[in-house]
Amino acid sequence: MTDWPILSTVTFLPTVGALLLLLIRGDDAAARRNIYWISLWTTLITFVISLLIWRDFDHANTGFQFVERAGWLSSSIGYSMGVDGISMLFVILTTFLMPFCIVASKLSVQKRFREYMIAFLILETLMIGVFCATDLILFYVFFEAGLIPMFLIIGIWGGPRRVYAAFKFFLYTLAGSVLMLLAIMAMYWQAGTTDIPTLLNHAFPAGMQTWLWLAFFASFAVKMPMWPVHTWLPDAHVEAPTAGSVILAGVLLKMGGYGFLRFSLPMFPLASADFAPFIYTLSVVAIIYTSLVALMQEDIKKLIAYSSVAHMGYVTMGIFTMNPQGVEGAIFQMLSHGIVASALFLCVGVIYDRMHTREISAYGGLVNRMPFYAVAFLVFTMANVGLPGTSSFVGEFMTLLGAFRANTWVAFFATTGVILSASYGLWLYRRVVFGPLDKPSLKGMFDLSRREIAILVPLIVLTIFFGVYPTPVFNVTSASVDNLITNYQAALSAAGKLALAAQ
Amino acid sequence: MYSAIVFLPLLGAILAGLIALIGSYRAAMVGAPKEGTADGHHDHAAHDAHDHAHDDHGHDDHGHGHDDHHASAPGSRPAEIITTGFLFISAILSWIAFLTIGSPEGQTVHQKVLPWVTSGTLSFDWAFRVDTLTAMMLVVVTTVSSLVHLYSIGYMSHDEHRPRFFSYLSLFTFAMLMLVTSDNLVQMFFGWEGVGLASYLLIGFWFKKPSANAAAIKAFVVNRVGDFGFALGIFGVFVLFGSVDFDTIFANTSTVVGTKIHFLSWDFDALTTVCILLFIGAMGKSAQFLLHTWLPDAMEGPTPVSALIHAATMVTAGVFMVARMSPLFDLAPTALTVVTLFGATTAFFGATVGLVQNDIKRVIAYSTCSQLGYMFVALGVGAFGAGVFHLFTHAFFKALLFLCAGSVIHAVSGEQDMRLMGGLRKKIPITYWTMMIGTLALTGFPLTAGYYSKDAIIESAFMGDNPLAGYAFAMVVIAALMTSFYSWRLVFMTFHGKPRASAEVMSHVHESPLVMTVPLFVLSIGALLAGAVFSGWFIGEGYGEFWKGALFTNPDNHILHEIHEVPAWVKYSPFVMMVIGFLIALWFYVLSPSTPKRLAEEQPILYRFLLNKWYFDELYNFLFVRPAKWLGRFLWKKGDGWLIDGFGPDGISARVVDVTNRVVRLQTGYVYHYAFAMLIGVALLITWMMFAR
Amino acid sequence: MEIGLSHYLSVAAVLFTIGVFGIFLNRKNVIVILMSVELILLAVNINFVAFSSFQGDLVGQIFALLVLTVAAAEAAIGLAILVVYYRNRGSIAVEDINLMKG
Amino acid sequence: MDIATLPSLTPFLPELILGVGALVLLMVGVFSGARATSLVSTLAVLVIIAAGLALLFKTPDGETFNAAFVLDPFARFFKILALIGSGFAIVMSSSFIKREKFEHFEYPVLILLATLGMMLMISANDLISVYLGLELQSLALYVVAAINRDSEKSTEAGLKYFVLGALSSGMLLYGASLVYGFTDHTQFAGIATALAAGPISTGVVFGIVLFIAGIAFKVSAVPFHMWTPDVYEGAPTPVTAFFAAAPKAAAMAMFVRALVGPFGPAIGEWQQVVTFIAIASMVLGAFAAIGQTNIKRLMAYSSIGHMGFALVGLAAGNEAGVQGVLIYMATYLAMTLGSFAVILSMRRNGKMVETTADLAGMSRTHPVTAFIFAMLLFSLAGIPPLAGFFAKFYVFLAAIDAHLYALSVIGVLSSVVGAYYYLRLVKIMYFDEPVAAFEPMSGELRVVLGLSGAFVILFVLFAGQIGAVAGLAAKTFF
Amino acid sequence: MILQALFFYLFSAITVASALMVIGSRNPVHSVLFLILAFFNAAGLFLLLGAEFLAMLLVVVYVGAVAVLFLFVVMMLDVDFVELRQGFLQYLPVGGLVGLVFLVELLLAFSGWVFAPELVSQPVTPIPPLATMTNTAAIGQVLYTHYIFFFQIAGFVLLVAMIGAIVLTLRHKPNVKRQVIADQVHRSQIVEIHTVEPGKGI
Repeated sequence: MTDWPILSTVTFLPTVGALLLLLIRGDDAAARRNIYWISLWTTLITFVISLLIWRDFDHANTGFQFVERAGWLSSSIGYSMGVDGISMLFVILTTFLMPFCIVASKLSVQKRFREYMIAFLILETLMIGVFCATDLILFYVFFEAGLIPMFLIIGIWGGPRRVYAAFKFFLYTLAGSVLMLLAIMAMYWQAGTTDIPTLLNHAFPAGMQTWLWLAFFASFAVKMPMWPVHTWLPDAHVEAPTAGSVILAGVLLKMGGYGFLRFSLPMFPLASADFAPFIYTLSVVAIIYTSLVALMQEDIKKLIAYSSVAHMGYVTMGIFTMNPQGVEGAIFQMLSHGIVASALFLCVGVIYDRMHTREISAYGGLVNRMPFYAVAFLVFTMANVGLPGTSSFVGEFMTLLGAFRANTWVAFFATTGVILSASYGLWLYRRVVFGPLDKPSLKGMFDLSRREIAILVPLIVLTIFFGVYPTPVFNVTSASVDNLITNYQAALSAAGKLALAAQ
Repeated sequence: MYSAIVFLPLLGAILAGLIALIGSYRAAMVGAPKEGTADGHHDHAAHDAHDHAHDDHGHDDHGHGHDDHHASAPGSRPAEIITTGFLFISAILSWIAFLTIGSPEGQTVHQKVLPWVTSGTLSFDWAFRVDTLTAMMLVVVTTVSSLVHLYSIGYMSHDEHRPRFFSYLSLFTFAMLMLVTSDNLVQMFFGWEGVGLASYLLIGFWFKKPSANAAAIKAFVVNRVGDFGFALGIFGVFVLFGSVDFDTIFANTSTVVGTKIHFLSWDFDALTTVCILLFIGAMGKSAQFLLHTWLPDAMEGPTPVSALIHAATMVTAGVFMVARMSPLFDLAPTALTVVTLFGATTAFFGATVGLVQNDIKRVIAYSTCSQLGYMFVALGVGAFGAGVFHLFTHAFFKALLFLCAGSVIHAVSGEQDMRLMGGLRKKIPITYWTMMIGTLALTGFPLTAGYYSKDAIIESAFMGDNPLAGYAFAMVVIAALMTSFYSWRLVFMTFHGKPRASAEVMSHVHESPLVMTVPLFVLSIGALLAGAVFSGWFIGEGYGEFWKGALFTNPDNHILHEIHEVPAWVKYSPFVMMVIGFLIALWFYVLSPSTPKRLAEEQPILYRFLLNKWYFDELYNFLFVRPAKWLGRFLWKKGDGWLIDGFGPDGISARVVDVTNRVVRLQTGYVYHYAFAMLIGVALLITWMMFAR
Repeated sequence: MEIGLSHYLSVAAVLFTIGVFGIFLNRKNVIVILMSVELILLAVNINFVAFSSFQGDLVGQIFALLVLTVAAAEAAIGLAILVVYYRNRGSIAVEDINLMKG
Repeated sequence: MDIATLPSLTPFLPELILGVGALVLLMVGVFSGARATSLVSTLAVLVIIAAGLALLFKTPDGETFNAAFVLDPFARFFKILALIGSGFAIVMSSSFIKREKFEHFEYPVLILLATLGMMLMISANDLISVYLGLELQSLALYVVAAINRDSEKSTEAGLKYFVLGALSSGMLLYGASLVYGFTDHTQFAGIATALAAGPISTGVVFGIVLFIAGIAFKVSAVPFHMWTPDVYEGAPTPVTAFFAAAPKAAAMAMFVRALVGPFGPAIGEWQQVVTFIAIASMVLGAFAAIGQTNIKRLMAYSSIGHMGFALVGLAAGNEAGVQGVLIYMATYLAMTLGSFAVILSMRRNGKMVETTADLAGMSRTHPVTAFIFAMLLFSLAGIPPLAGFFAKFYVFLAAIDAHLYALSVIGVLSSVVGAYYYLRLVKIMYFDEPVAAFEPMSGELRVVLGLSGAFVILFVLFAGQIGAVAGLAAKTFF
Repeated sequence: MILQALFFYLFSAITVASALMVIGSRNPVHSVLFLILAFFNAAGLFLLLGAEFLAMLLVVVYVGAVAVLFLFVVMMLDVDFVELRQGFLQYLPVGGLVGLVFLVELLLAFSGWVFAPELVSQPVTPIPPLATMTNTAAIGQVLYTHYIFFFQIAGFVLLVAMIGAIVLTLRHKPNVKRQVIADQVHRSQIVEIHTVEPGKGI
């Protein structure tokens, strides 16, 4: 174990990088280069340091590790950081994806390069903070603050309907979160603290749990996004620049799932049990509904966005199955989706940079000119489809297995997702990559540059690696998840006993 | 050794894949600009000059005769040699394994490779479990695969993407081997989907052809429908047994007999439910009735692919899986009845459609479909050994038939329509004779491979004690007649009679090169001898020592003994059927070629019905594809657009703007309105306080 | 008949209401509004004095005294503003005070 | 009564400095003529600084003038705010004075006198002091609103403000008279005792309601807000900046002190009223601002909304609530001053421009200003980790504690609606194509903007300390 | 008592009536005059209540100063009075209703007023009995001691009013000549003082 505040370091290092960027003057090529390298090195160093967290992580410990504490708002609302098996990997995921965003933006971002990089680095700080915070208020601050840079990223560097998308994204998510804020306050008055480890052991009254749960649900459901509050996502994805989509799909969506795991389940177990069927319903609807919608999309990014919604349906379903397979599967699915969906968006970015359109019909036969691209895209499409051997399969399989244990109807309908995902995934691939290359505009396309290869190859490797050997992930998560479930069951049975005693 | 068998093809696939990738990448990047100089987006017009080498030439189903200006990809030869070489090593090792395991003192081998998933009570590894069944499949897979590799060197010699092709082939072989060697259901599922992927890639190998792409997607998606059931089945197994390992499952089968499982609001018999779910998976992969539609379309792929995947190996995975899970199925009679029902129906259905098809590959494809039905009938009546035996023999003669068909197509410049063939007997004698052998084996000519296995199935169907055994018997016997008819029809239309192809084509017809004919010879040997040599082991006296429990474990199941006691008419019925079929074919296509046409005109409805494959594609299109598309569009435009956005964010923001406009209008600018507002406010508050207290 | 506190309060209330009325019913003349304000303050003063008298407490009268003072100041300012407004617009009609709205 | 006993003047020292300073400056102005406006402005700032220093370092807590005036931590907190608001308002107007030939030396003097009025309001411990302080402040404000006497808009603003202000102070007075009559006291302590003693009569309740109506006018809470947009738009921009900042703080201080102090025992009655006003303000502020194109008008609605949020803390009526109000007002002051610094710098071709569209593409033409302004706007919208979030956080924390759930939910949802128009400004600055640049920002505006930006952004680091100070101030009443 | 009641009704009736006329009369000049009348009668009411000093103040300050100021302004602003009356009744029903409700509620509230003995501790500043001190003297007694603070602030308020009125209305017209005493008494270079010896001349 290290004795320096590693979590804070990882969290705020990108901010330092952003401040460094402020020092660079000018807008010429040299400045651009400096900005690029500073950003890249910042994210890379952050990533490397975050790997130390993984290295030193104690798998057997179910509590929070690397804990840091400092005074902040009051004696009971402090600055406290820590990671456990549930949150740690999200930190890694965030730091891991960030360099890709930087590299992917190197050429595609034309205007206001410095501001762009600053926005991303700040965003990284905020995202890492969300997963490290062990104080509710601190969590909320990070959680919400992320809206600002993302709003700017979509709005400034986005596509033609960026304004609409940015506003929709911002206001939608904000509307969900403010209710959570009220719930946090109510929890504060109930428990006298916002310290998450303490709250995890605090038994909230059953009646209150329902309301708190709903308030948290409002926030996380939007963030996830769950059906029917998902419509901001396709718009945001379509308009966001490539790296923005990557972060959106890769990390921001995970905050919802993380929130469910961190708060809803352990803190409001009774309400969670009551609402599980509700979540199941929404999840299943999401899986089928959005998959069908994805089938008919004409915009590549929109299609992937809808598929993200469907995949998040597996996650919510898995989380609320409340068995080890479901929950661990959900975590794994989130991590895997973080890689796969990000990679898909990067793939879209590659051709968008060349053609400046995301219309599926504008493409076709890319394999003729871009074999490497076709391979990469195929791998990620297949991963998105949930082919065994890719990381998505593990998550999907386990969530479905968990769901089957919890409720066969849910599993039955959710499993139809595997058919639908294959349909839209392959249909997309066929229209973009296969077929004759007969569009004149495409004939000048070149395959991936070395930079693009450098982006995609690690993702391919990881996608397959975690599909074949997910054990490193499960090592991290299993103890915490078991602990979570044990506590959950204990809370339920305690409540059950109380109910019996009352009769 | 087992690792080598499984992973050598993977290694080959990767190497060939890299060769393919690097080669095509180099070709594609000719003249690519250095990044960083021009902001990354290229001036399209400036590079139009580079694509002269890539005119869009539609491929036909062969790589021969024309397209000669297409240069082969660099590294084609190394790729071929690597993959084929590895495959042959793998095949040899497989035979060794087969003989080792299959010998009376052979043991089931367990070999753990890597942990995969451990979560709560769920735990499974990457591991091999090689017993007789596996070993048999290893032999089938590696043998056919290595021969197909070899054959492809010749068949694909003019294709520009050979490294890719061989990479796919090896990848497929790897996945298939993973499937058969798995020691748990999930790894099996991995192989299951892996072969699906390879099949998808190979069917869509000629990616410029829209029909090939469509067929590839169709194959994958329809298979996914099966996988849907398979996956649910796995979940069910896990819930029942707490494990997905075969050993654990098989050890505990007796404990779950009669237990109920709560599935979809109802309580079902646990084993029956699970078995039916698993069988749905098998239906998808093995193209059983209702989920068969992808198989004929899969013929869009190159012919060696059809031979390897869509005849000999992948499609039999379903059979393998049911056989593998026989300890479960055997305890679930209802599930077996279902298996019988679908198997028999498929056998009949495939045969009927095969009667009228004109595409040489499609005939064989429907034949495959039908033969798979036979295998399931055997499994369904509990004759697992017979089913697996037929799988084994079928692999040889059906691969042979396909490769021969490929050879024919190769000879006639890519033509696949039998109506444009004829009279090829003299021109390509090797092909003709090997095809004859295949046909004989398929129709169950005595002492050929098919004779042993097929007759065993028909007899088991007769003796089977499940409620649908009689139906199954009737179906398979009728199917045998039709099998004979369409098989001979194929032979006669292709090789006999007058040439119907153009003179120019006929002048080019030539026998295939040695790399293609050698596999034909080898497979012919298999088609002739596999039955005679191995029937004792598979279904005969050596049964127990050979299988060593790899097939069913239920001691009450004696069907393979009972088939020796069938009445004589049953025993001779397949032979009679075969002869009748042959005679009709002979009459129709050699003696009186006008009869079929007349018959078709006299029975237009039936003819069309058969020609259009019982209208399944249309039906599914109507039932699933179009509704799904309509629903998708509806949910998108109306659901997301109108309902959710309209009443959600967009609607709310519109209402907000309405409110805003109204509120702003309150601010009239007149002092007296403001004062009045204040008065109203005060009066309101006072009134409220007055009554609230 | 005893004249009690509530009599005075009632008078004040009526005056107050009239004053308020004067402010929002008047459409034409700002000066009347200013006078209405004076009426309101007068009502307040009556209140104060009445309470003071009936409670025997001088504070009310002091308050009223100060209100008177302030009211005078207020009138001065009000009239000053009115005058500058008139200089700009040439009108003191209440309906014309409508440059800004929305 | 002992005539010989002089009241202690030490708690009164800052006010004394302001009052005397105003008189002296008036003399300076009179004798130097109109040229002296800048000089008087500078001196006025110095006077305010002096008062502030005196307040911080030289004055002990305590009551004086027969308990009509009180200085306690609460008052001290708000007085600092008021002084900051006024001081910066004068600072920010200096360049405006130079460029617009706005030469009224009375202007800084009036601001000083208004500030004096605010200080008295904040310290008022007697209904009479409340009234006098309020009137002193209001009369000065009426005048400064109309100070650009040749402008139709400015005079109209003054007139409207005056008429409605007079009406509101009439209501307040009437309420005060009822309170006096029904409790027999004008001193806060006496009122509190009287209210605590017995059942609360309808008369007192009416008195309180009318009193609240009067103060609500000063903080421009709905439905007594109608003057705000018009006056904000009509008054000269520096005056608007002044209006938006300090008087709000003073009126809010008085609001809190009156309701929590003397009327504290009647919380059951006024809580509903304040809740209603708060909800109405938040909702109206959010909705009406969306339709605005004039940025000053927009800020007016914004301030209406913000007063609603601040009143949420008051509606809670507990210690946390008061603490919330304190933090809210401090934050609001900083954000408002910063925003007006930007608005004051919106000058093109020698003329002030005021429409939101004029901000288009500001992020390109004035990146730093635009960035700080964007942060201010996000803060106004209440997005963490900026100051505005913590302000909202504290008030809603109190409201939840007081079980005002409906208020809280409506409040946060209206903050979402409100976020829209702040975002729209950000959108105009960042997403739209630039129009011509503004003239360079003057030094003092830069300072103000920089300070408020730093406050808003760095608040998160010092939130605990600021919260603690506010908590200490809030303890005054509990 | 009867007399007191009689005067009360007289004064209050006239006050209310003239108040109505203030807001109701066509001519603003009449309004001002009615305002003066209302003030006079209110002063009468004050007298009845024993507040002589305030009554006097009302007459002196209001009638003498404020009302006259109004009159002055009304005269100065040459407004066309004939037009100024339309639209008065347009909003009367609604406004009247609201006002009436308001009024009734106020009146109802007064009924709850009790001179509750338990509420009344010692008044802070009790009115001394008339025998010992007149009302004016009593006010004078406390105004400059107890309430010096208010008195001073009132002074500031008046100062603001003064400054305000001046800053708003005072205009230096450039072509109006003003007497500048300082200039007159100023000794400049132009004026030279010579000590002239008697009889010598310059």
